[in-house]
Amino acid sequence: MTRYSAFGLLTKALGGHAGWGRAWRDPAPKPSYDVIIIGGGGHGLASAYYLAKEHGITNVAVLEKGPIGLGNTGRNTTIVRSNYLLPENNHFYEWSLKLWEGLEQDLNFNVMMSQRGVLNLFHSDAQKHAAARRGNSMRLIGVDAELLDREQVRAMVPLLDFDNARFPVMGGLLQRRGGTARHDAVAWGFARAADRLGVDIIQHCEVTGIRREGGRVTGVETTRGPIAAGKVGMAVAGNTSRVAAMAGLRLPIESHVLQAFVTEGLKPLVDTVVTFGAGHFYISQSDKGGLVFGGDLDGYNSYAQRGTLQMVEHVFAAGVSMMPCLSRLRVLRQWGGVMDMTMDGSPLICRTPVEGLYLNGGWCYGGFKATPGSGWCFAHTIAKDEPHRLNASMTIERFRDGRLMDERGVGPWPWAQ
Amino acid sequence: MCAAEPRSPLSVVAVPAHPMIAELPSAIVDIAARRGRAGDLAAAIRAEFGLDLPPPGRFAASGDTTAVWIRPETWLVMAPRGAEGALARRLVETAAGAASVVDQSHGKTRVRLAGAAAPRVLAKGCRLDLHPAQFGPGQAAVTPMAQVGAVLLQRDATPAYELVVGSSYAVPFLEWLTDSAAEFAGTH
Amino acid sequence: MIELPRRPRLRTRKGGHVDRDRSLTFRFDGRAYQGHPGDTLASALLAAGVRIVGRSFKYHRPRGIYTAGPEEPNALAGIGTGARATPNSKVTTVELHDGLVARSQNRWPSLALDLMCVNSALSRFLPAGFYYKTFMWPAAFWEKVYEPAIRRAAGLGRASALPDPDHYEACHAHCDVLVVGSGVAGLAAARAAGEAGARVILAEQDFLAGGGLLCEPGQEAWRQEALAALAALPNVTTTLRTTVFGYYEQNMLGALERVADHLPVPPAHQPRQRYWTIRAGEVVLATGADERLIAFPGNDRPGVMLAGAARTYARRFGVLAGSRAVLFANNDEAYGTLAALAEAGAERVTVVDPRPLGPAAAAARRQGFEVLAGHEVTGGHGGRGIYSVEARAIGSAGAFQIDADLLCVSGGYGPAIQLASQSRTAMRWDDRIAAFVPGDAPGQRSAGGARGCFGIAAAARDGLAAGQAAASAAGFAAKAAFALPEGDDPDATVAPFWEVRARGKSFVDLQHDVTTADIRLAHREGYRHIEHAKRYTTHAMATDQGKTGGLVGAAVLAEARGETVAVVGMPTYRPYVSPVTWGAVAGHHRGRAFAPIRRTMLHDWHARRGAEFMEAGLWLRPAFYARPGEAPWDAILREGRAVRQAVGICDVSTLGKIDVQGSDAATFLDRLYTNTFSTLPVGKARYGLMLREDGMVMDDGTTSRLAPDHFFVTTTTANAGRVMEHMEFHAQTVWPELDVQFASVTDQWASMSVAGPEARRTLAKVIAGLDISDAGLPFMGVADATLAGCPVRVFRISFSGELAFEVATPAGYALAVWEAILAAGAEFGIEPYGVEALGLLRIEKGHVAGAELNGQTTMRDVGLGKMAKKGDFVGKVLAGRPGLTDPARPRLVGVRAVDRERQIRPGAHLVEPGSDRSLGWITSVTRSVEPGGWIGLAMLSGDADRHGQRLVAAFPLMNEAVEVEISSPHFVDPENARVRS
Amino acid sequence: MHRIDCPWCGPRDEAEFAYRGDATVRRPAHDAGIDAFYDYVYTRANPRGWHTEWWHHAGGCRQFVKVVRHTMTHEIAGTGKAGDSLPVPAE
Ligand SMILES: Cc1cc2nc3c(=O)[nH]c(=O)nc-3n(C[C@H](O)[C@H](O)[C@H](O)COP(=O)(O)OP(=O)(O)OC[C@H]3O[C@@H](n4cnc5c(N)ncnc54)[C@H](O)[C@@H]3O)c2cc1C
Ligand SMILES: NC(=O)c1ccc[n+]([C@@H]2O[C@H](COP(=O)([O-])OP(=O)(O)OC[C@H]3O[C@@H](n4cnc5c(N)ncnc54)[C@H](O)[C@@H]3O)[C@@H](O)[C@H]2O)c1
Ligand SMILES: Cc1cc2nc3c(=O)[nH]c(=O)nc-3n(C[C@H](O)[C@H](O)[C@H](O)COP(=O)(O)O)c2cc1C
Ligand SMILES: [Zn+2]
Repeated sequence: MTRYSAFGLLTKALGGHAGWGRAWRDPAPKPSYDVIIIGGGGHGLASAYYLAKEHGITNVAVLEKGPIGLGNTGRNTTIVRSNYLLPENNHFYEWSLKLWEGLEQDLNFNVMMSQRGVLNLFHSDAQKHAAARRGNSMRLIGVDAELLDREQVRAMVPLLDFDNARFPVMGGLLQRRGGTARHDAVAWGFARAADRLGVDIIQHCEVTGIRREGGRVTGVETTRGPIAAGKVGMAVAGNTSRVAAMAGLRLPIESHVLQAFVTEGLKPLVDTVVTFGAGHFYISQSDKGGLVFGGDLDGYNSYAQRGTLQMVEHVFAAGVSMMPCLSRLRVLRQWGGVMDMTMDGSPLICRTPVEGLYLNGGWCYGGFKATPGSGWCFAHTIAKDEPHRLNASMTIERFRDGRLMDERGVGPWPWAQ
Repeated sequence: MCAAEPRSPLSVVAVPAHPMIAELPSAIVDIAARRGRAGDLAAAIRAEFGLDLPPPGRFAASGDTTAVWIRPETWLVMAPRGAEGALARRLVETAAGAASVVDQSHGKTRVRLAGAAAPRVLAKGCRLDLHPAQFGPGQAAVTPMAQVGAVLLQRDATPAYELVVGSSYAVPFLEWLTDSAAEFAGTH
Repeated sequence: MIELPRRPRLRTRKGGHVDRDRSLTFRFDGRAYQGHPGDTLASALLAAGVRIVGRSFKYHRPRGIYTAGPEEPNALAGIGTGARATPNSKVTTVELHDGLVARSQNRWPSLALDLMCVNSALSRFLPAGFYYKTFMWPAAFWEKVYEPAIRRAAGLGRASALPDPDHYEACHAHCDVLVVGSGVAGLAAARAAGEAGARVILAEQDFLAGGGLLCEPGQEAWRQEALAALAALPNVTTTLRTTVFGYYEQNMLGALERVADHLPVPPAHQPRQRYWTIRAGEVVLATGADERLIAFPGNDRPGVMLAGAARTYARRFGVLAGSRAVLFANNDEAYGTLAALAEAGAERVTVVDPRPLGPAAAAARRQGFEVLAGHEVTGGHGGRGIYSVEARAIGSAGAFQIDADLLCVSGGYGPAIQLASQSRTAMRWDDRIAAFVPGDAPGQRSAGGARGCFGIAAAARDGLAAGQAAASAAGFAAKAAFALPEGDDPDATVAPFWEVRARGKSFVDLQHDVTTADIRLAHREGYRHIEHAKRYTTHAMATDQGKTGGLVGAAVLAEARGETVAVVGMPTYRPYVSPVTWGAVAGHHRGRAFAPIRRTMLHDWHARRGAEFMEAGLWLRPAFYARPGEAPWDAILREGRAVRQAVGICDVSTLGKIDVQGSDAATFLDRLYTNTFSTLPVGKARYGLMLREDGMVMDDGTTSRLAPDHFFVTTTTANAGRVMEHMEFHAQTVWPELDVQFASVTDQWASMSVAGPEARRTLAKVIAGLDISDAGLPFMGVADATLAGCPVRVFRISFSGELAFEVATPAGYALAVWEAILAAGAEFGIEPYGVEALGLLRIEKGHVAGAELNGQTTMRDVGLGKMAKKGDFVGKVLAGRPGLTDPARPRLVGVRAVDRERQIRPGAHLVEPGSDRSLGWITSVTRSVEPGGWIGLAMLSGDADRHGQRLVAAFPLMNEAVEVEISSPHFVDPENARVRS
Repeated sequence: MHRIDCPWCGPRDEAEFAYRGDATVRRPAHDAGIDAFYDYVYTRANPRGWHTEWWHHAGGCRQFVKVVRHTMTHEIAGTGKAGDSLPVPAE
């Protein structure tokens, strides 16, 4: 396979670009694999990549029911950060961010990781104190964080409403190493890199059943026939409950829709990722020029990748209230994704009660940033049959045991997480 | 015996006046039938006030007393403001244990909106269909309007409406209402 | 000085829908031009001979006007100036008004000379997805060099950074039948439904009703009559300039009405635009059909235009888009352009038709047009405008030139199915017209061109039938019909013709510069699914969402895959059919009106007294009352000192208050609270704690018993709504057998806390009907009284730790009561105090509040574990989970700066000296009155064991590390003697 | 925007309601133990298909309305009062 480089581009250009081959192969499924990963989103593909790269396990298939990367990986607002409060989350996401920082070179694919900073605004003392607790907790474990006062925020994002705001901006918590990455490229880059290491990426292959014998996984049923496997990992995001149910598991998860939006393309306007603290709203600008933004969950169980006008109205109102100049811009498109919301808002990377079956899910609306770290930890968990220190607390049992990872303290209400 | 007349929440900050809009100072009381006592309550109210407690979606009036359905077996009873607590006391006596009675005279603010353009004003925040075929005199609804919870009732076909909102929301509500009605200031 | 160019010569003398008697002056790129009422900016520019209007996204190729409507991919401009500047406006939809100012976009330094067009020369190095393959070395260059360059080059228009000065409204509408589109089908449908008696809304995005009829002088009478008939029906509302942009659940559609965009500024009290939600019983989609392009080299040049657009400019706007034209079309419908151009004064029109000679072509020949059947266009020449078109006989190599200044293209028409598709109606491929056609769905039907029913007469019949069917589905019997336009239905059959294979760039997405070669590259690299190809090439992702070329791109992909377009399909259609103004959907709720402001009945008094207000949920509360020249902390300490040493008064009206009654009220509260209320005597209050079912603390507050079956519950300001809902949930769904009723009385009662050693003496002066001695009203006693002639309820409760009373009064009396107490307390030095002093007092006392009860803490964590009773209550079982009873969990402690003057801050973490390991964090701090210096509350692992220890309050965000001493959280009067004094 | 037919108030927009989750789980007896409460509070069938759920008519009559809604199509098959048992259509 051709390595990507500027030189490659030049030489291929002279041949009318006829020389480019497939970015990843399109193999037929083999009868059996050492490991099957269900779900060809970023997490599934990254898991396969790290299984091959870190653990030398290359007899691996990623089974994807449609084309890869069109689940949440292909529809998220691309924010990457590691500014978490709870140390369990914080260490994990920081590791993920470190992987992001070298991902282009590692994958030989430009995923356009752009560390333009993530700024969380606060509008009350209570929010400021919560931000301080979070920022200090980050700093204590060596993660970058800065507390900006109102004037520093103004200097950084002058477009915010400092004059007429219902909830005045008091300051913000900034993580400069945070930013955005090109969502599609992440799936494609992992797919191409995993493929190069021998992983079979099998599209249009929906898993319809999980085969078990004596409490142990033996393989999966798919729309392209049964496939045997020693170990099976699930990384199916919004469909986690459905796939887990194939193995008889009932999880602390609900599926909810989250919407996102993009404006018409614009010359550079918003230079950083900004989140509003007085309503649910966040925004960034893509390399293509569209302002990509979103807000809160619609708030009802849903498997439809679409939402309703109810949330649209909230998000738009919050947007113009935060940045009044957005008002005249036109929004081009809205879409939705299905989130596997856990009851404490934090993810699951763990073994399951079924031997040989592993779970990667519960990413809520924050799993894009986790992609490399999640794949890395999931690969470790599958390969070693035990979690890595970084994901040791991300178990199903934590709910039963009361060891919750509830970042915001909202309780077991997924629509509020 | 009271030293001061109660203040209106609308006096807390200035809201511009509008010809279609007027505050109706009222006594307002929430009565909720005790479990299994709705029939007794209805009979007692009928005997005392000469009105039938209305079913969902409606209000009933007798003289200057109005009862609006707001929740299952719960009504808002309104009358022009009289002596402090008088309406609530009268309802406690009337209900005679068949209802929980809560005085809301200060907690709720009642406003009238009247004029041909009134439905167009309300359409700027109210999600109900106020077309005469769908909503007319005698009808009432509890519904949010421009982020404020409100009780809406249509008094007559002018059309004239009455709106009851929580007093701490009265100012922002009136600000929205007068804003929405501004284009009709001359045409009410 | 406005210099006017030569009189436009491209405008016809008569016909169409422009008012030639009046002129409007506008500016484009600084130059003044004239147009007429009825013009769009596009028609006026064309009439003025302006050919290049913009530059393309990636290669910066010069581009002209390509369509006559919202499907325009090329001709985007910035409209307006200053705060009203609006980028990316399609000049084909901008209604001309006097003084309109427009600027071209995406060019530097100027439209004519755009240096970025080097991208075009380099284009072979910039194929689809090139950026994924490069810009990776050296790694640091991405953020500093490559990405900024890409960002500057990308994007189209430039947004204004100024706040939008205009107003917007969100409105709600309802109807029995919504008809979208006012072409012949929509007019017939609306009239049929309206005459049947249904309540009808007819929404049309254009500023004139009529759709395709506006290009049919022969049908003008029918159009006029239809509009008059609709206007006469009171149950029909026709709304122009209104784009229905999205189709949502249960027949709710979103629409955007451009109320004042055709005026220089919106009139007083009028919004610029209105966002409508339309809840419709039945929907008729009469959105017409979109013409599609043909991909051939140079199909993007200025002077290339869709055939229907050229016809529209000629017929509707009286503008001749070119006088030596070539029509390149594969369908009969497009032949209608010939007559339109000829009538408008074209010198010559040559037809290039890839099909063998057919009836339409033969007829055109008879009318004297040159027709090259079996031919195709292989290129267009000219940078600033076409001057010659290259064509060849299909299958032959020998191309020849046709001298031309306009190249009209038509690849056939496809129904505008965006809305139908969003509503999840099934689409089927129709080979006859080579397009996707929607089926019907419950409550929804498409009609006319939107369903592939082309031809005016046919579309009219279809519209009529749809209108009648919709009315009858909505419960209205159809009436006798009205006359419909007559005419022959043209043969709509088309053999698809997607692409001319020849050297050069053949575009399928003009705005994003996506070529057929890009699609094939995507295919070669494995991006073969339509959604992959779309994302890899950005095909159909521009502001026009591929309306003119989307299907063509899909067809090119299909060919590469060796499959049919029907199998390959189209990318998902999503809202918005046309991009929607952000501010319009926000409506009224922006700026200060983003959320309602709740004010207490003492708000104006606080303001007069100089209060600094702070947000508390939706409430505004006084933080403190600084005297002139007084620093905030001085004011806060003064207020706190007054309470500790004399008396203070605080407005606590924002606390949530719930009236709970019923014979089972006590039982109900027992089940919700961790402690017991059934044992509470009448006339007494008790502090209560409520958990979520998962065992975390949800809220706290005092509850008083007013009668055996009557309680008065208070909640924190923040949780009032949540607690009410929690009660309703349990009363309605978990224990529906209980007799309990509740009502929120937060707004009914104003309340004020009167606290301090002189509180009793102060109140005693003004209170009547109540003995407030310790015997008369003991600690936690509740009684009614009058004060200043107003009814009050007095609660002997204390948050501050001092002797205190909470005086509640019906809110309308708040001011009278407040002022009376202040007057009474004057001799004792009474001070009003705000939320900051309130915080100071409760922290000194070790009372928890929102910062400690943040949803992550259990009752044990905050030192209230003793409040758990034996019996059942919500949250009890799960609070017993091992993780929540783990002794290692952080628990409430007090912290005090060792150096009294060193500030400590909430959010600091507690660490051992020299360590980075967090043992806990500080939740609340204050400067204190009694212990003196900075104190705070914190959550700390190993709580009581650490009392007396010294730790460091680390605040690395500000590079601070302050030595603190850990203590019990009760800094003041731990024996609780004062409150009982 | 869903349109939910409140059994008391009639059809109202989603904007008037607050979603409150699965209406099929029941609070166990207080002595049922941690596992039973864990199931009640945390685990969910989370079907793709018909779902019986609570919508609190917070902006209207403040009742918990039971709604049978399809989580893929967002169709609503029926609504009822808290105590009603609603038929769930076959897939
Ligand atoms: C609107 C929106 C905004 C978001 N914003 C952010 C953000 O800014 N930052 C952030 O960090 N995160 C964000 N997220 C969350 C993030 O997108 C997800 O957490 C993350 O992409 C999940 O990745 P995944 O690989 O687990 O899931 P997916 O990409 O959804 O992949 C799962 C795959 O499993 C496949 N699958 C499902 N069932 C089966 C089956 N039975 N057989 C075979 N295959 C199956 C699916 O087709 C899918 O491709 C957002 C999400 C959305 C929807
Ligand atoms: N002149 C042309 O260029 C042309 C093009 C196509 C069809 N036709 C002819 O028109 C007739 C079909 O009539 P018809 O009524 O079906 O279509 P039409 O094209 O005449 O009318 C459709 C109307 O719907 C409006 N519309 C589309 N989407 C909308 C939206 N989302 N919101 C609001 N308005 C929207 C358009 O502005 C247009 O006025 C046939 O005779 C056909 O041959 C003419
Ligand atoms: C970060 C980001 C940027 C996007 N930018 C655009 C855009 O410029 N134009 C566009 O049409 N869609 C854009 N989209 C939306 C996609 O077209 C698509 O709607 C989304 O990925 C969901 O897929 P679906 O609509 O096919 O379900 C963007 C999506 C994301 C996640
Ligand atoms: Zn209701």
